[in-house]
Amino acid sequence: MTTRERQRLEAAPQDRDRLTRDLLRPVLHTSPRIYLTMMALGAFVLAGLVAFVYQAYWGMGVSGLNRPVFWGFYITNFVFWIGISHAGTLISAILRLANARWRRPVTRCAEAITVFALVIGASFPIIHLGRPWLFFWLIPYPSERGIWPNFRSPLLWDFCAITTYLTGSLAFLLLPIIPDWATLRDRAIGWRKKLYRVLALGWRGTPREWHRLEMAMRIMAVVIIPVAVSVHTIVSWDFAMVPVPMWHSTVFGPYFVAGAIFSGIAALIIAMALLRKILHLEEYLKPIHFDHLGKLLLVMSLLWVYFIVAERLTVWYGNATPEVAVLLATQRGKFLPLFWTMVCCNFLIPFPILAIKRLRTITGTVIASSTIVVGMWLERFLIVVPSLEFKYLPFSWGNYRPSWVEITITLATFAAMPLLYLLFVKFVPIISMWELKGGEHPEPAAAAELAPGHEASDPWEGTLPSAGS
Amino acid sequence: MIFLAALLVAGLGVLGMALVKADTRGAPGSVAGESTPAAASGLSSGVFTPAHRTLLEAMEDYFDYFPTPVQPIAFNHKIHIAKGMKCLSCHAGAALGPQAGIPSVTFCMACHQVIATNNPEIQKLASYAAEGREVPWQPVNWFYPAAHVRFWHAPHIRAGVDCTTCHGNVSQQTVAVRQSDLNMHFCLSCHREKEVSVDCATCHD
Amino acid sequence: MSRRWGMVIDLDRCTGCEACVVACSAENNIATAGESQAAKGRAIHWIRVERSWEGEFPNVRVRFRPVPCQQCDAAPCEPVCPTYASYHNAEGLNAQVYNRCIGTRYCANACPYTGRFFNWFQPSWDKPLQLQLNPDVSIREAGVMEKCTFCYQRALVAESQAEAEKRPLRDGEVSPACVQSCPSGAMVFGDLNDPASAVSRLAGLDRGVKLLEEVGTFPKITYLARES
Amino acid sequence: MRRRTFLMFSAATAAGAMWDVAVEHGAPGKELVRFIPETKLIPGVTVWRPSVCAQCAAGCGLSVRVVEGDAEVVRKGQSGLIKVGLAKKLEGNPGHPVNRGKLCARGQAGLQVTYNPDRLSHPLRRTGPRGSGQYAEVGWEEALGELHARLGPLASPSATSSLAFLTPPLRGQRRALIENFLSGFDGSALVSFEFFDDRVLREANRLSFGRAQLPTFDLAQSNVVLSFGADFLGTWNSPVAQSLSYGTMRQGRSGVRGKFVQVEPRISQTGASSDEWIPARPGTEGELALGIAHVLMSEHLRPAAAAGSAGRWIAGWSDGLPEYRPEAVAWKTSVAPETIRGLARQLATHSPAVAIVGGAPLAQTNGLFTALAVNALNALLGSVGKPGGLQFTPQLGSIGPAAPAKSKSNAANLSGNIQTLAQQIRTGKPKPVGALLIYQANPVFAAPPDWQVKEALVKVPFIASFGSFTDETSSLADLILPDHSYLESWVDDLPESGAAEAVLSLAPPALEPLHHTRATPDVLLDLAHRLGGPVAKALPWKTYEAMLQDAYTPLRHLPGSVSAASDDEFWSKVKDQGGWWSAGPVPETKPTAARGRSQPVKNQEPEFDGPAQDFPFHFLPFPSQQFGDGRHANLPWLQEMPDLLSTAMWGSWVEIHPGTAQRLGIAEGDLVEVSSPHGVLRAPAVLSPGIAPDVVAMPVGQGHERYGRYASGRGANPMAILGTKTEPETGALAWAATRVSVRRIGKGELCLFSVGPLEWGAKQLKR
Amino acid sequence: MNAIYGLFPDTDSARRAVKALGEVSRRLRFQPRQIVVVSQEPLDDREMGLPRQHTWMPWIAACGGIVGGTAGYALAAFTQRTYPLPTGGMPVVALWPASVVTYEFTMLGAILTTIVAFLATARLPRYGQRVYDAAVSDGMILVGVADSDVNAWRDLEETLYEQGAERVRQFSTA
Repeated sequence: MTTRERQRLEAAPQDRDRLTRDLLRPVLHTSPRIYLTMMALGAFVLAGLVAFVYQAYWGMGVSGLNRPVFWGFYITNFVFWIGISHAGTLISAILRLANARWRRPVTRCAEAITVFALVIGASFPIIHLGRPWLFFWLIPYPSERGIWPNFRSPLLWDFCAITTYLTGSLAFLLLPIIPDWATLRDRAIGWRKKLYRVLALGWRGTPREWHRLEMAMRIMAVVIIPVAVSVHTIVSWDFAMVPVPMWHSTVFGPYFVAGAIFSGIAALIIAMALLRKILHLEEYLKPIHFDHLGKLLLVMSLLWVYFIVAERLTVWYGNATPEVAVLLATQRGKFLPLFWTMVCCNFLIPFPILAIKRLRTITGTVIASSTIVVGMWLERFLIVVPSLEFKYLPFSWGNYRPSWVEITITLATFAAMPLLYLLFVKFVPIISMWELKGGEHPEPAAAAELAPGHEASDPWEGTLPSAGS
Repeated sequence: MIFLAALLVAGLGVLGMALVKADTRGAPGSVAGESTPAAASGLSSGVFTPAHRTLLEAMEDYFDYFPTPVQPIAFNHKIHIAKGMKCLSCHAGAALGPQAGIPSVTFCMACHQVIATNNPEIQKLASYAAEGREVPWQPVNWFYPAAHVRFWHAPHIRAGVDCTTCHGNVSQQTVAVRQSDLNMHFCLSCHREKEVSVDCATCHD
Repeated sequence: MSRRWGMVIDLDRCTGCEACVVACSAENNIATAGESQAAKGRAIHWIRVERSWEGEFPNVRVRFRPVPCQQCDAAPCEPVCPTYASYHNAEGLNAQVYNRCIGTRYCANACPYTGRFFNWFQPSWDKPLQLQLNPDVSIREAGVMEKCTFCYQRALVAESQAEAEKRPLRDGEVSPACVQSCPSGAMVFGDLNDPASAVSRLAGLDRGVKLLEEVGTFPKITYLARES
Repeated sequence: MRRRTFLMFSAATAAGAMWDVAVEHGAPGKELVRFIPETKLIPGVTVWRPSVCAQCAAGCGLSVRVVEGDAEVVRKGQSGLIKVGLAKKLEGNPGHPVNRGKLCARGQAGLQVTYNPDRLSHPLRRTGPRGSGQYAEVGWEEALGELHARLGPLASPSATSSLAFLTPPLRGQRRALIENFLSGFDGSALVSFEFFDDRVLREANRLSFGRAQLPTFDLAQSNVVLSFGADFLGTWNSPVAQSLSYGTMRQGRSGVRGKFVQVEPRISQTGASSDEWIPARPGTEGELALGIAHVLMSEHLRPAAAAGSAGRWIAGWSDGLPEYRPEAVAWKTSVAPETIRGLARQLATHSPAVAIVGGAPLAQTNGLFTALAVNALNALLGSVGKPGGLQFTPQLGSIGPAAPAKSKSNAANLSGNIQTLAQQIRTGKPKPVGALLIYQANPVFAAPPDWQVKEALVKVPFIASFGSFTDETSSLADLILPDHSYLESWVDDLPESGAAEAVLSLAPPALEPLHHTRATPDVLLDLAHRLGGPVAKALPWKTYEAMLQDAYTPLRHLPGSVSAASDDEFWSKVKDQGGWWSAGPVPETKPTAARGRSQPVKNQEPEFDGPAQDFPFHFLPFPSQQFGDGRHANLPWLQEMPDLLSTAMWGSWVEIHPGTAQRLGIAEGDLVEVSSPHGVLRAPAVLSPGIAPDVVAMPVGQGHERYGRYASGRGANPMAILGTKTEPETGALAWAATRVSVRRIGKGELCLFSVGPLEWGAKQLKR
Repeated sequence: MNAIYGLFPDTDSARRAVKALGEVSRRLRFQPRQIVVVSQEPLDDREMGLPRQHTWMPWIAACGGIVGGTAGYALAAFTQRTYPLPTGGMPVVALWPASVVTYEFTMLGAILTTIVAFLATARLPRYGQRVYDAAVSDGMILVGVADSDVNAWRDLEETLYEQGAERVRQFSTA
């Protein structure tokens, strides 16, 4: 306990209450607007479900897929959403390990994105199955036939990796919520009280519980980072493991991971901006958060450019006919508009916004993030589709145009994300209350940071509502 | 608020479109010749698991359930075998080809013109023959089409596999019933024991 | 030693008549897709005759090659299947077990020859066209991949026949429908493990090339190059 | 672990969602009645039965794979299931000398003729106006009664109007039967119609070689093959036999690989296999042949006399063809003189060499000249009747019943073509046509519009059709008496070419009839019996089988593929073998002596229909790889078989040279309008590098108005814009002599199997 | 179970209370480990004067990882051996592809054991009644003594109020 903290706690007990009140307000009170939004989003999601049932009923032919473009929107969405899922866990884990204290209001936001994006993303391989009701054949389970899934298939790696990542992310999200649920248990009434009583698992807040929780979180943070890296690497290997022009590439692993973090941060910024606006959390999600994340985004944007150059330059010089066919089709051929839109969205537009400090405002970063989300979706599309359209034998080249089914399902997932998020916000305080309250004990190294001489440069500065405001 | 209303309208619009699109049957299932819906052929319909005729059948298949057939005539295997007939006397195809086959009503009538003509079951048989109709025997052992099983009797008979191995001791049965779960485990365990092909493509294709 | 089925296609003999294409459809119960589906690239032809133009008028040449599944020894389609629906059997075939297939279509992407086909809808035949269906070949339902099997059912029938007659299988006794029908005799089928078989002899000719050899799939189909 | 213990929950959820489709199964009451099978097969075991392919005129032997299966049939007015032998696959009869176990795509698709969903299953009587397609089912007795009532008056000696029988060119006993049938009708006409007939070539062969017959090519031993427009590997003559020997020519002999040069303005499927493609100007192929002959003679590679009688018909032959110096020929044909010289030298030095002519070059106004020129070239090369050259399949001579000696009135019987029939219907001379019987021919679809075939046919008081399908012609019929399919019938054929020995293709029905149809020969025999009088006398047989047996058992005494001690044994062996083929000399039909012409043929410039300034392009309809002349357009396998060169499916297209297309602003897939002086059609464009810039080509076969669900209303019919120019000496339609103009209409729909670039090595990727 | 506790508004008073309770423990005949501290946010054990917490969780997680990895490899390898299907001419059990599955299962093992270890060592979930006051969620710090002699409660209450407790409550289960 430092003097400063003590002063804060002693000087403004009413602020502590206010913080809890502020953060619990979205959970305990819901305006009609929120219901309206949920209904709107729900309509999209329902449309997606209708489309999926329709597709399962009639066959994959209702999509725009064909030979040779056997993968299209669905796998694009799969890669995109799995990429988005790298927002949270990875960011918050790194920041947690690095003990960057400004992360505290951001972590849960980000982790929730991870879990929901992962659930949405993982549903796409099933949506895209020719016989989706048999998806469980991917799972190794004993059967009288004595047959097993093929552990050599990257799809099974996907299954293992996503299962692991989802388990880890859920734990990473849910464990720190337990104390907050305990708080809610004490505040809520009626059925919610019963619900939170169950969810809080009987949490009290003894030193033992706090210690174990922190230890668990520290271990999880160590474990989740390599898992997250492996997840998107394995997603990239879905492509890189097969001899398809421009897919069969060693750069795909890091390329996908970088892209995933890139799009993940962008999604996080958008989510934060929306939460800030909708839930009136202006005092908790401050410009400095957007500034920090904006800097990270800038780094990732540069990394993305680095990878796309690395990928395309080697193909250009390699000059293997099938690969060059894909390269030219994307850059000069039928995919030209999409390709250059992608470059604009991922680099040409966000780079100046993020690089110039004056533009790196909340609005600025949100604009940059929006273009990046679009750009990264296009990037996934341009990885999946052109390579399939232009495979080795030119006689069998093809065309792909999505049908209403794929578009509806895609829209549905883009609606499902905010819908799930809204529901989540209605059950869980989106900013970790106990963490924000600053009770976390500084590590010895971090303690120095908090010495009086460091106060001015403390990134934590200004992230709490100050007493007078 | 306007934005929200617009979002709601858009969402409902997409939902409506999906419902309307999903309701226009026929178009996607239509295959050869644009005017012919899939349902026109006896082989297909737009069912959930199209390999099965109905969803019920799909579920029965999934849970290894084979309904016990009701035979039009209570054919008594026991009596026939007791009289010295062999399986192949009637199911001659088993030794020659893929299917064992069920003899035609004319085959039955070759004997039953004179034998046991008072038996009400035999009278049923005679009336089928008189009408020029085949007895609508119901299959007892079969594979669902979704299993994509290619089973040939003849190689098994040649290899000396006894009929009872799969069909049970029919000599003690009256109306034949399914004796074993003729599932992949059943086939494989025997194939493994006899060290014959366990290659998938031998039976599935 | 087990058999290793292989094929030789002599491009100098091939006339592009596409008898193989119809023979394959007839033998293997391949449903017609109809115009609108065919226009979307969903027509199924387990064997196709690729053509390419060379040169400018009037010095124009046409080349074609029939392309069925190449039945690769190191087939990219096999390891990627999560359910082993696509696998390699002892006779060297890339077999497809339809009832094990869940329709990821991963194998189809992995195949550099685009030799795999998907059932986008439930196949159907206008009555009474279903009477033509080959009872030895199953009908693939919607959501399942399918591909050339080298007419394995014919090999099984022939093997069963030979076994019943207690004699070894003769070279040339087994042939897929495409090979059987080929009017100009451009296709030869047989056991590559039998050095005396016609297919082994022809596969060893100097004219022999493999399609997309650089991909490293080790196809079991050898093309004999056209000599002009 | 048992599967049924697994995931019960998810299945239950799915069941809830889809409950409406679940119905009780295995309920006996809902199943169709099963009839007692009429034949016995071992279930699941294949039986191979011989048959004869009727898909084109080649007469290949078939081997039909028959396996027991359930068919839905009607017996005694009740529909039910019956176990019958079902055809599962058509393969070539391995013993048959024409196709030796092989079969082309169209032949294999013949399975879908039998099982076609649009096949007529009952006799039909017209209920609506003519051509409306409104019919009602009638019983066979009623239908035959009506036919009898209609034909009876015509059979009487005092009949004032005549009977016409419209068929495709027929051979064997079917022809004999119909001729004998018609002999009982005064002034009756057997009109045979086929769009791609080879009348010109037969006439030329009659003149040159004394054989009015299509030749057989011994390509297997040829070293150089020069083909003038003949699609001999695709659709012309006996394509399977020719492909067989072509394969041997290329790679079947050790150390020798035959060379193949194709002369045609558009690369056909055959041209695609050639080593060299020579796009000579349409109608100048004969001059090119004579140019080559000139070089052969002038360079003393061959003596002029070597051509023998074939050279006699070419003006200036004995003088060494001075008008046909390569330079002069080059100017006309646009083939370089060096090419002509080179070809001549190759032909001369690499003997045996053979020249083939067929198809479009003969469908010009100078077709006969072209055919005679190529015949003379062949003769000059010494390739007639020699190994590696051109031969004639021996034709079985006087077997079967000859038509009864023609009575006085019968002398007026017409054996005509469709134009004369139309003329006769219109003018009523020499006798009005009182009734028309149609058997398989479809001139309404295939004849050029100016012949006014449909307009004429509707004037006939009574039309009966024996076709299995309603097509453009048979839909005019008042009565339809559907035939069995050829797999369900007794079939016989005497192939005109494709084998070195005399061949009789013959087979009993391979299948039991699926529908309530009757074999047309049996119907005619029945009808003859009912009509009585001379008709009955000319056709004393009860069944067609008996007629065939009577006709063909005498072959037992000839050296052939069947040795038998008795007629019955012979007959059963022939049936098992799917025919009979000679193993030695047979008494042939007397070679028709060259008569009716004494003057050599001068070179005539080809004439084209339509002025060149308004219609700048030669229009080349070509028999399509899928549908031949269009009769197979109702077979879905063929509709979905990609065209080799364009990869188009399920439609027709117009082939244009890319340069021409660019000039006209036409892109691939654009809808273009092709206009001739006789009509206009629209079809999507295919840019093909293998076509001369001044030629547009179009496949024949699509554009049916009424031909079942797969063909109707699909694509465009190029015949609908053809002019009526004919080859003057034979009267054959010069179907390649129409000129057209082309313009772009807009975007079109084209169903292509390959949308990739035309060249495999292409790096040009812009779309 | 019964207890007496005080609610403290800040950590300082709570710490003083813990210290004071420690001092009076012998006199009032209860063990120092009976002292209960409940807070809405983590407190530093040392500053609070509580015994230093120690846990084997990282090692348990590591063991879990090893077990998971072994299981993963076993699953990939042994299950393929039981029904060997040669694909693409490659070995039935190959190292590289198996390594991916092994890796993922290692991580899954570590994650699952961490979760289990956390719940086990933090003794969660436990829904039975324990010393707690809803005021904790308002930021109060609860310091009390569980299962102490009821006779000492008056003294304890005094001690707690002395150290600055806002309120002192008694807690007992029926």
